[in-house]
Amino acid sequence: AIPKDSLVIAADTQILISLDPAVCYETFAAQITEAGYSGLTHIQPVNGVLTPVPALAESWDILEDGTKYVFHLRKNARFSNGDPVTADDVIFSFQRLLSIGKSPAWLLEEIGLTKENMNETILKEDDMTVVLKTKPLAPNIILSILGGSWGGIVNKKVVMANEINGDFGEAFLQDKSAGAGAGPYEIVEWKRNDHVLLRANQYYWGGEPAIKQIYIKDVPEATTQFLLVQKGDVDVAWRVTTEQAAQLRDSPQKGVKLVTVPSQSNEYVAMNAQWGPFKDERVVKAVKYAIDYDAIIDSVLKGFAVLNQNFIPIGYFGYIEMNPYKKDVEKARQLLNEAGYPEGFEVELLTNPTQIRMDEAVLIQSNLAEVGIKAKVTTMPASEMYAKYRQQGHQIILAGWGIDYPDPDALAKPFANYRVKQLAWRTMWYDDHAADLAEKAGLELNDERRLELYKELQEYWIEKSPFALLYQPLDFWVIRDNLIGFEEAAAGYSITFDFTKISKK
Amino acid sequence: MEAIVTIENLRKYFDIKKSIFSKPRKVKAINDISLNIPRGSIFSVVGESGSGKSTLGRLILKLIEPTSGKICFEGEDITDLGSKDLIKYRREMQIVQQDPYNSLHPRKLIKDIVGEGLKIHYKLPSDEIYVRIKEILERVGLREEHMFRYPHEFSGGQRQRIAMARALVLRPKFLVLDEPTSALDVSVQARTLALLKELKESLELTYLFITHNLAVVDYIATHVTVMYLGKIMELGSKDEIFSNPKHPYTMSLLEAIPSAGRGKRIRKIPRGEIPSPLDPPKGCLFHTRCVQAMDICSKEEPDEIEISKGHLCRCHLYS
Amino acid sequence: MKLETFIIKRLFLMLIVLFGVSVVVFVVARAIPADPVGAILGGNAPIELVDEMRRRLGLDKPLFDQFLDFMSGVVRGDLGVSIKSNRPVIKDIAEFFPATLELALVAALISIILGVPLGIFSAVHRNKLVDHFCRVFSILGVSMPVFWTGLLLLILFYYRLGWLPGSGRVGIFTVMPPKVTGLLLLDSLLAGDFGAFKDALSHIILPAVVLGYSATASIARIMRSSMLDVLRQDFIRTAKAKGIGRRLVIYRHALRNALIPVVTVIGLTFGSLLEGAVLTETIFGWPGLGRYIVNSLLLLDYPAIMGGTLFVAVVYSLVNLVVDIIYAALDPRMRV
Amino acid sequence: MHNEGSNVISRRQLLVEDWKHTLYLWRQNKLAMVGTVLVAFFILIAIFAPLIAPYDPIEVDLSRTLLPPSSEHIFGTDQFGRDIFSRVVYGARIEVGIILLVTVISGTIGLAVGITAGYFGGVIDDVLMRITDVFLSFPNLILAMALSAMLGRGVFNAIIAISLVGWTIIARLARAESMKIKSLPYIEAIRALGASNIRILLLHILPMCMSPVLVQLSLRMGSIILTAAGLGFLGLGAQPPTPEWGAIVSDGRSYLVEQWWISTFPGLFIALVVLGFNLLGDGIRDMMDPRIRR
Amino acid sequence: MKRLLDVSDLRVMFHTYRGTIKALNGVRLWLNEEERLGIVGETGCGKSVSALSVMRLIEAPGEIIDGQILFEGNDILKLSEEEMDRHIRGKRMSMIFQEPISALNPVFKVGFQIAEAIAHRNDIDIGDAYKLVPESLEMVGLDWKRSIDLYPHELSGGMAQRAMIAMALAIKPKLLIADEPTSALDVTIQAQILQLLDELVKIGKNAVILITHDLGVASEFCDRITVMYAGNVIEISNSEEIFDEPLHPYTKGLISSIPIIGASRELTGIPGSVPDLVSPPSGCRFHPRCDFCFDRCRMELPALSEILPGHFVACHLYSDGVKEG
Ligand SMILES: Nc1ncnc2c1ncn2[C@@H]1O[C@H](COP(=O)(O)OP(=O)(O)OP(=O)(O)O)[C@@H](O)[C@H]1O
Ligand SMILES: Nc1ncnc2c1ncn2[C@@H]1O[C@H](COP(=O)(O)OP(=O)(O)OP(=O)(O)O)[C@@H](O)[C@H]1O
Ligand SMILES: [Mg+2]
Ligand SMILES: [Mg+2]
Ligand code: NI
Repeated sequence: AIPKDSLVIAADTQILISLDPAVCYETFAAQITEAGYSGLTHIQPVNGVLTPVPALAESWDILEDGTKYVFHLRKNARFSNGDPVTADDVIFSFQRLLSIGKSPAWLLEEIGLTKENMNETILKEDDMTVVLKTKPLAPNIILSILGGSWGGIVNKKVVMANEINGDFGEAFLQDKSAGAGAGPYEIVEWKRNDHVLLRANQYYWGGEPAIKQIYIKDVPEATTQFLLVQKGDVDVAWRVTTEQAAQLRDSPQKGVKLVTVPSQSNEYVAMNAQWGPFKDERVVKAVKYAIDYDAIIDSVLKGFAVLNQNFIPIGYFGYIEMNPYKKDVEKARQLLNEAGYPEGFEVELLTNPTQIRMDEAVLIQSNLAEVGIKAKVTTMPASEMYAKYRQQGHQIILAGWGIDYPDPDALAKPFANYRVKQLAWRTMWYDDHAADLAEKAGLELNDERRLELYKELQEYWIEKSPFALLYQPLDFWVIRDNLIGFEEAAAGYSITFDFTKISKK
Repeated sequence: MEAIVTIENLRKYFDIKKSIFSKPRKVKAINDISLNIPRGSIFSVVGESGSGKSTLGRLILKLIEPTSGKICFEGEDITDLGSKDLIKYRREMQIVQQDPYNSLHPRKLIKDIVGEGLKIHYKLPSDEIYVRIKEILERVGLREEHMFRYPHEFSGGQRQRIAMARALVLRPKFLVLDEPTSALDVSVQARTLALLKELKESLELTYLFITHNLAVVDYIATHVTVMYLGKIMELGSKDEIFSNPKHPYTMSLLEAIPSAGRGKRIRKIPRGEIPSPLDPPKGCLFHTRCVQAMDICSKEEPDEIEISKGHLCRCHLYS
Repeated sequence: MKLETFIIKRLFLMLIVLFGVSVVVFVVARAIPADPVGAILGGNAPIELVDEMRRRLGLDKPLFDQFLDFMSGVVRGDLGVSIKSNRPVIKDIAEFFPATLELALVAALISIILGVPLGIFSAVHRNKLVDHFCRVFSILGVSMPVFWTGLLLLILFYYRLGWLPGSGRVGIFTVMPPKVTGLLLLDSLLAGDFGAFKDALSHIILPAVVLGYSATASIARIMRSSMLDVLRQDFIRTAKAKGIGRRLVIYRHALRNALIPVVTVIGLTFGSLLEGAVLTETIFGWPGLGRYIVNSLLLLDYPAIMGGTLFVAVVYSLVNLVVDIIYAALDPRMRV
Repeated sequence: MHNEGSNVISRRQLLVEDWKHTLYLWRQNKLAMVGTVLVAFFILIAIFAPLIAPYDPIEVDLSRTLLPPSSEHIFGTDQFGRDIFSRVVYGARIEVGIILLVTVISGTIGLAVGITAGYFGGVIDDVLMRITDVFLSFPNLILAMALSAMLGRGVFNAIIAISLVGWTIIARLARAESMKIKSLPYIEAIRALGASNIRILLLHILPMCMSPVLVQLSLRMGSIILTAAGLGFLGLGAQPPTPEWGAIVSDGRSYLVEQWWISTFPGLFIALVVLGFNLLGDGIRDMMDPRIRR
Repeated sequence: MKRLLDVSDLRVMFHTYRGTIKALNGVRLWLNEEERLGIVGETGCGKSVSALSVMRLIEAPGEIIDGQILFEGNDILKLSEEEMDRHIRGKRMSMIFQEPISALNPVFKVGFQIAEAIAHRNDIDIGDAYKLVPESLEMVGLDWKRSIDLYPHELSGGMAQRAMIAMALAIKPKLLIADEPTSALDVTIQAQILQLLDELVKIGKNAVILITHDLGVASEFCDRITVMYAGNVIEISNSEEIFDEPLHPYTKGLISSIPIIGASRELTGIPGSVPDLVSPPSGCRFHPRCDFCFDRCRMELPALSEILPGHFVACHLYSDGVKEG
């Protein structure tokens, strides 16, 4: 049996690349990294809205029209080896992130800190005070970005002592934190394709967590995870399939329970706006009317999703409920007729071979068939699919978007602003109006006006864009029923996961 | 008599590898052999297993490339001809192989086996081919209906006839017979030998007759060559060799023939085993087994000595 | 000695083959119309970042140069650095290979333990009911999709019966003795830690059975036919004429001869166990090389693909070299 | 001697004899019979799929999802309400396609490489066999994955990839066979008749290598279907909603505990067909054993 | 002289797809102690099957249908397999086969294979039996120090046959069966081996059955010769008489087929070929090839009867005693 102060999680750890906050970028890896490293701020659900709250920075001042941030560090903050957290560590951490320049680095660049200007923009006022000089962005953007896993502060002394060939300790921190992090846990070891082991940090500024040891066991196959948690060999099955979750929801079992929280990611269909029939907006709209959104939620996701056709997730600043589309074969056919495709056309539907996407593809395929569009499903590994997508080589793609930081800006830019060369650009929706609106909203410091701008953008977007947002998924876990606080810990999932909230009966 | 085939200083060395671990070594299967095969003769080659008889036959037909030496057919040097140039000689020289059970393609009808040569060499209408096959089969004592059967339906003797038909359908002048009867029962052997004799006369053939059975040689041959480990030990006309054998090896071969009906007797049999062709003895190749061996035999290799006209012998006893 | 020259020659041939493998894998991997950088950076990464990373990894260089870089690394024993993990590929392989090797060895053992007697049985009772049974039993092993049998067995032996653990190489709370060979069964025995040994053994049983059973048929089949072959040989009649009895004729005279071709098949099978482990590894959470290579391929992590493939090819060649040596040990005709 | 009858008759007799022999051997070999029946069954299903299948294999009907086996849906339905039985029946067509493709591709490449290497020997043999070794020592699944990625997605591309990997064994077999045959006297006799190498290779050696190769191919059918299924498990197989068996099994695995029918029936079908091919292949091999047949 | 072996009415069949091969059709053979019997005949006439039947080594698809094999007075067809192994095979009977190299197990050393036979014969373990191996090897003229550790493939044909002989004789059998022991060997080696075998059986006082297709070999080696044709024994006589005075037309034909050095005569052979034993000719199986065949031959199988003292023949020509012809 598993001891009371230990937590065993079964998860597919194949996606882990590095547990170094300067490198790690994927959701699951970020959760582990966040357990090992505290940042200046921390994201937490506050009244159901994910909000940046103080972490290593006890407080901050926003000066000079939102271009200067002064962070006051917590006095009692310590790394897991007992070293105090100082302004030097913070500066080092940010400069390190920029110097290493891996995937998350662009987020700091978003707020105006770059490798080139970092000596002028990241400054020490005193040992306990750090100053950042940023672009004039909405503070929520800046504070949210700093609260990501990449904002984790590392122990300069430890890291530099383990530097190899000027790598800023990248190799060293890849699979352990070893005293370099100030989070609630120390990352003890990551044995690839086997397990990750975390141990409580006795010096954690928020107080030592209840669970002393977290063992994340690599179980790549969902079915196996499900069996393990049912047998009680693990406390948490991190990623079971929707079918399994539904099975548990519909016929509860002793010993285990299902935890669901709204996820912060989007599942969408994007039509290449410069490809054949989709050049005509009516065709795009016809597709939007052809899709049976409810059926997807019901039969593919077994109800583990909520209808949201907007790019801003429920619970976010700027969200408005707006779900104008629902399956309407008549209307879709009419639109196609108007556009000159009464017989429909052939199109390739691209996606990657996860079970959910393939099932969605099958449904969408049959939906499209009803209005006369013959879709051929092509699945390819994500690596290939995204390569094709980035080359704008798709016709229709079925994919998802994970959110980087909890601010509407993190969605408006990719979905509406083709200039950032993100989704809008990939799917060749070169719409300047939408791009302008997205840019303007990002720079707006006043919340009310910001809200207005996003409203305008969303209304425009939902009408014009070649994206059909399918739903906002729910995340779910199967856990042993002696776990307490898992719901709270998971509440901000896909942005943040707080292991400290978990304990056991 | 004019020679139909002449070979000079012919050698054939094989590289052989016994197992995956061993270094390749050379087998001197044919080691410096010269002879003339007179037109119209039955030139027999005798010797024990591994002495190079088959290799000699295959060399003459250029089925394998000689290591060195010269082969002439009807006065023309064919040693260096490639397979294209050889085609026209293929019609003139043919072979009947040792093993009647493996010498016919098991999945082909007899008519295809026999007709293959015609198809290769002549562009003939199929009726014509049919007629020719039929003729030649009748010649060797088979019938038309046999054309539509597969080899496995025939007995050893019949197969050997099919093999002869295959060779003879091209009307060759020279035929290599590689132990044509050694796999057959005596009763069949007798009939086969008789057929060979008859065919030779009626088709004006010259045979190179390979065998290990001296009694058969006595019955059919006109000339005899005795080989041992790739060399000629003794050579001469049949009568000369049988009435006046010189080489101790020839004598022991003659001795070794069991004598049907002559009751029990004491025989002079060579001692020991045949040396491995991989490391043949120094000096005279036969000295290790020779009952009359002398000192010199183990040291020096004897030359060929002409005992009488056309009778050569390679033995120190006569130097 | 001759054995040495043989080995040297084989190693030389192996180099040629490995070079061929490198070329093929290089060409094939590059011909896949995807982009490793994009894959590793994820779907969100902006295109500039992707381009910048590609430049940094030297993936924008001409293909031939990249190949030369790779090969010169290989010659120095350096398989390059994984794009994904930014670690030397050789280090990754060293981490994952022992698990795969251990699994493949135990699976091979199981398939031999099952396959050889089944084959003998079949041959000895040719065309009897036992023969039919043995053959169908062994062929069923190759007939079922590994992931399907794997899950079924998992549900049965782990979930329903609870006899065997469900995932991983060892229990979470098992303390393993220090790493010597990386093979847990061996390491725990070396350390005399039977608790750990038992734990490791109970974990390996299911995956090894699933994997091993799938290889049983080929061994049983060749065992059967070679046994039938041998039983027809002249020397079997000699042995029978000696009056030594049926058991000795079969187990002393026939078996040893019949095993000779089986050894070759075991060698080939071992190769397929090494590489065929992917699915089993996935189902049983086995931290092995198969998953590593497949995952590298999905992410298009060129150095890892090349390194992993080359490594498997080396192991495969070495195994077959060993097999040939065993072959020679069994068959005196192969010595000399 | 008694050899009456015309050519025609004796030829027919001969064929009849041959058939009788084969039939006899086949009837002796119970498992081969079982194998034949299984394979024949499989092929019939494939041919008559539209007649046999009660429903459309790809049409989604969300009103009847996940129904357990019943008289209406004898194998039950899947998460989209598709009739599993119909999917399995139509899937047979895909598997037959797979098998034909693999046989043709890997058979042709394997035979061509094998007999050339075996017949000519020497440098040609060395070069060809090293190439074969390269493909042989390559992790097969990896190569298949890579090739199928290179060729583009889809079952058939995956199968082409598998065949491009799978010819090696055929090549080795054909090589061994042609090496054995080329040194037999009858080939030398044909050479003595003046036949060219090409003629010997195509007319005389190739037919003799065919049968062991066919046996091998029939034995490999199974592993090919399974490799395809494995690719499906890794997400590289058939494109949805193609009812490829391996893909159905793999998709159904998360229902294995509760809705066992989704992956169990196609899984059983895979097992039966693979078993059938193996038994048949073993049987053919036994029947063609020259020691038995002569 | 004591009767060692008496085979009567032996019938053996092989069940094949073509039908049942009636390989032996009531064979009668006998042998006294220390006697040498030759069995000759064309290929497929049942020589080996007779020998194997005596050793009880006929295996599926073959079957001994009927008959009696009295060995030292006991019918060995009534013994169980275990009893055969315990008392007869490798104890009182042994056998030498045609192809010596393939008759030895390629993966065991010669010494071991001989020791195994000795061990079984004397019910001792192989270690002890090894001590007796050198003696056996010396006996057949092999250098035991060298050859005891050789594998069969390292031997030449002659040496391997010597080793086989050593193995067969090491158990000091009452009955030695040699099935074409020399036909795979070279002519000079053949002669050596026959001479050796001759000496050894004289010393060992074994009874021998020598199977050969070579009448010459048989007549030199044996006291008595049995001629077989298509599963029947057709003539038995002592070895001089059979050449000088063959009775059966088949035997005559056989003799006239043998080329003899110096005897410049035409070889006539026997027309036709051996019958298919699935559907053998009715009556005398030789009748389709026989020049003297008459009606009765087609109807009735002639019985083996003693026409002259010690000279048995199965032919209707002699139903009324010996006629000249
Ligand atoms: N293709 C070959 N490769 C290697 N060695 C060969 C080859 N052919 C023949 N030899 C060797 O050459 C020697 C002579 O062989 P050859 O077949 O000519 O003998 P032979 O006199 O015909 O014997 P036999 O009576 O057994 O047919 C033998 O030692 C044999 O092993
Ligand atoms: N295992 C077997 N299966 C089928 N038929 C057999 C078998 N063994 C022998 N026969 C048949 O029995 C008959 C007698 O065979 P046997 O081996 O005794 O002949 P043989 O006189 O020894 O001939 P050879 O001189 O060729 O050795 C033959 O017709 C043969 O076809
Ligand atoms: Mg020869
Ligand atoms: Mg015999
Ligand atoms: Ni955080």
